[in-house]
Amino acid sequence: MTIKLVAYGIAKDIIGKHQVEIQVEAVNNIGELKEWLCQKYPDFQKLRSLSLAVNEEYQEDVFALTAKDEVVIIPPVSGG
Amino acid sequence: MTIKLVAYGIAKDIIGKHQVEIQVEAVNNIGELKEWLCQKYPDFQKLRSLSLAVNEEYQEDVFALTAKDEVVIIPPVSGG
Amino acid sequence: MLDIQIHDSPLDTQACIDFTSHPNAGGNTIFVGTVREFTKGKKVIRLEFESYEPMAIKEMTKIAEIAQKKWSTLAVSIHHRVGVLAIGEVAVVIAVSTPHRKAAFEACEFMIDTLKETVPIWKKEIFEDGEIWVAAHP
Amino acid sequence: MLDIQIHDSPLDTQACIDFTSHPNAGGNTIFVGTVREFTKGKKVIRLEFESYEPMAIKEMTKIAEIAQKKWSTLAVSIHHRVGVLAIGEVAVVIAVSTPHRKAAFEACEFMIDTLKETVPIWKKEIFEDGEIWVAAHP
Repeated sequence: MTIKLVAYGIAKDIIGKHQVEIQVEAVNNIGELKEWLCQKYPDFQKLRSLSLAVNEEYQEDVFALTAKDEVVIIPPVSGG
Repeated sequence: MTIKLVAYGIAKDIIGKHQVEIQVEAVNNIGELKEWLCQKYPDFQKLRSLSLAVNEEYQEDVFALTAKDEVVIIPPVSGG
Repeated sequence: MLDIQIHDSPLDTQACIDFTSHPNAGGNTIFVGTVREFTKGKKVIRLEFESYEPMAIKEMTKIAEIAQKKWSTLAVSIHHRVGVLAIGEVAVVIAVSTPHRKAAFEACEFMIDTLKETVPIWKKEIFEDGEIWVAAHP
Repeated sequence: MLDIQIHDSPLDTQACIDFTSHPNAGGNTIFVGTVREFTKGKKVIRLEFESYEPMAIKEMTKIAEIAQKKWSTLAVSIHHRVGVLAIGEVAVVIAVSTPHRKAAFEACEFMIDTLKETVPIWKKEIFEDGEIWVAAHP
């Protein structure tokens, strides 16, 4: 399925752009997408944490993905 | 001896003026002056607390008074 | 760095914040105490604060120095208002900066708590039908 | 009452204080986070804050709502800066008023602590010889 990824902060540097469409197979939920990302871009494995958001909310690993989802990559935050 | 009293807040209302000179006998320290005040002006007994200051510092009951001292009556504070 | 003041005109909160801004500060915490409209359900018309000024400055300085020692504060500003205050006016501002954020909260809370216990300043609440020196009686 | 904003221009601390002023407030506590000149001994030239804005607003609102529930806050104002900041500029202001003073300190500290953990805002420190996304790596 096709998933739209949006990246901020260091995630944008790792992926090389702010938005990208990816073509994935055997990626059905957030947990599997995280694994896919860490394999495709090993630099994600070096981060302190990696979260994914859909619908402007953090989502757990079991959250099921559908082709229409826009997934936002949230590297460790550092506001304040 | 003669002692100069200065009163603030409700202490001023109790004594009736901001400053007064009193003539006392058998009052040698802060503790004895507190007792004297509470007898002369029983309304002091009704306060939540009563402190006396000399040289812009709170003084303990044992602090010895001399005729030159200006004693400031500090009723319960309520700043802030 | 300490900035301890008593004013009979409106306080300038921003001045306190500016004073305590510091290049090494991890945080700047400010407490602003304003004058309440109701006390125990009774409507307050206005308030009067009176201070024994030289000793009040001395006691506030002591509080700031204790905070400096205990929480390694970089800068402390304490401004207290005296005179007649309308409802909603600011009575006190305490600003503090510390290298680490948590210490700024602790130091700021310590200073307002202690100020209310030790600094010779008195508040009189004036109601429509009378007036009272706050906290004078048990 | 909540006032949650993200700005790419300088923050107005006084506006946050004014928003949270409340006739029933026993205290108004404010945290101001400024941008530091040195980090681990290295001189920072400037900083850039980037946010995933709609979610950042949502997360900040959640934090304010939790504080409202837990500490009965009367009003909360959270303003966060994004874009390029010079050293000494204000990155975040959190102001809160509560009926009782102690709660204002607790709520304010909770909000800045939680904001730094959950709100999707990222800080990049730019040095003379490079740049770093703060806290990205262990």
